[in-house]
Amino acid sequence: MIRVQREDFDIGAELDRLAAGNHAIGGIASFVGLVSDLGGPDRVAALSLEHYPGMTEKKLAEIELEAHRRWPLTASLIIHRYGRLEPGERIVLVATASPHREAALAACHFLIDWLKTDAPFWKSEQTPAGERWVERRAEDDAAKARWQG
Amino acid sequence: MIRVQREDFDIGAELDRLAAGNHAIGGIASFVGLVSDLGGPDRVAALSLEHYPGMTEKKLAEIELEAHRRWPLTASLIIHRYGRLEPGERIVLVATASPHREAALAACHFLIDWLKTDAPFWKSEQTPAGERWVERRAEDDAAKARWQG
Amino acid sequence: MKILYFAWLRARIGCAEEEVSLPAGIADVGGLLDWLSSRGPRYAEALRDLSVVRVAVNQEYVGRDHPLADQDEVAVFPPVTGG
Amino acid sequence: MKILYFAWLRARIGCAEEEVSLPAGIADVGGLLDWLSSRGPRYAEALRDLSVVRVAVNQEYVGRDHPLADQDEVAVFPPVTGG
Repeated sequence: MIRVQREDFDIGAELDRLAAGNHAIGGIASFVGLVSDLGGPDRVAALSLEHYPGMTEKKLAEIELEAHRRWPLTASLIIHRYGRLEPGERIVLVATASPHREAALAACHFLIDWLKTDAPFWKSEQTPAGERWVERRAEDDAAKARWQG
Repeated sequence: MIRVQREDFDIGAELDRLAAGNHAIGGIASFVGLVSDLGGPDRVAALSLEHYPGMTEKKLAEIELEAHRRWPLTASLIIHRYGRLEPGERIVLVATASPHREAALAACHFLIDWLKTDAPFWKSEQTPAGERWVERRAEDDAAKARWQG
Repeated sequence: MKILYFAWLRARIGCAEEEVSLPAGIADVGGLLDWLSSRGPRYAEALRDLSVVRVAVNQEYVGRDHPLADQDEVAVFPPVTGG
Repeated sequence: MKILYFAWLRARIGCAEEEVSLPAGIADVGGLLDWLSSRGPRYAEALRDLSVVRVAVNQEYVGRDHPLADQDEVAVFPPVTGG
């Protein structure tokens, strides 16, 4: 399931819902991305998340479908927020449920790696020096490449 | 942090506590193991989890320490339950928080893989044919071996 | 043709969305980007380094040689940074 | 010496914990397992296949050649299946 929203989410409730009533599930893997502020001259007062409505949902659905094609998943969930977020706030939740631990863990890792390179979201940071657009990190492309070929 | 307990736990509250007040955290990875029942002739009515008090806590602390030695983790948590558990109930929670997504994901995967082979817990299943001790799976040893040498 | 701009491309061009008629002779994405650059200093500046410009047509990532039609929805943006 | 049994080893032997005096001549874990097997049919049956028997001494996994002292806490159990 895909959700793109301004509002926060409740991880415990989301994971409970993912497994509810399905006793074939042996494990749930999840990843939550948070707004971080490392302090110092790069202090981040807030993050602003912009996205491309329509294409975002389409890409997230494709990524989720690909995960289900690769691993035996019972259920999966991607929630991604947009708008203004402060340090410590949740940005994204990716969760996967499977009868098998390995499948849940690998698929969760895959989902967040692909989301980072394929979902049309952009972050700008509010810093003491003004607004700063976050740049794409080469590690993110490398992380995705690991799942290819 | 390590907890070995009979009681259930609240995933959302545990993850919130893990990150509370630390704005250097960029991501939290977690894995929850559930009692599964695949139905059919192997129907599992309940699971009974036995452990070796003292050695359990010692081994879990060693595993946690090893994860912190390998990855830059801000915080980590292992909760493992014992006693009688029914299908759908939570058995174990492993969670890792780090400034870096990759570190959190890899360390979480590592912790559950090592816990499976090193922590002195034993499961027996209550089935229509009586009590059945769960056998060690070769995949679990293979999963651990991946993190070695 | 609808053209959408996101992130710092939107900020530098000073426009989130515009309707343009595809000029005669512009057949693909590469041609469109060249034409956009010629529309004024803000466009020229925003599109100066095309190595950091991505394009989606009808919500699919495409390369510079992707053909264009007048009904297309074209989005121009920097590499994504979500997650 | 305190000996603890877990899981199906505990169930088959019918004992969770016992105090024994290490007999003269038993110097390591392998020797202790052989001696335990000789203590009666339940022990012999439980310890028949030693490939599925693990041993911890003072809460550390050890091999069959690990030396034993009379103050040791020895635990005998099948491969672990938690998580």
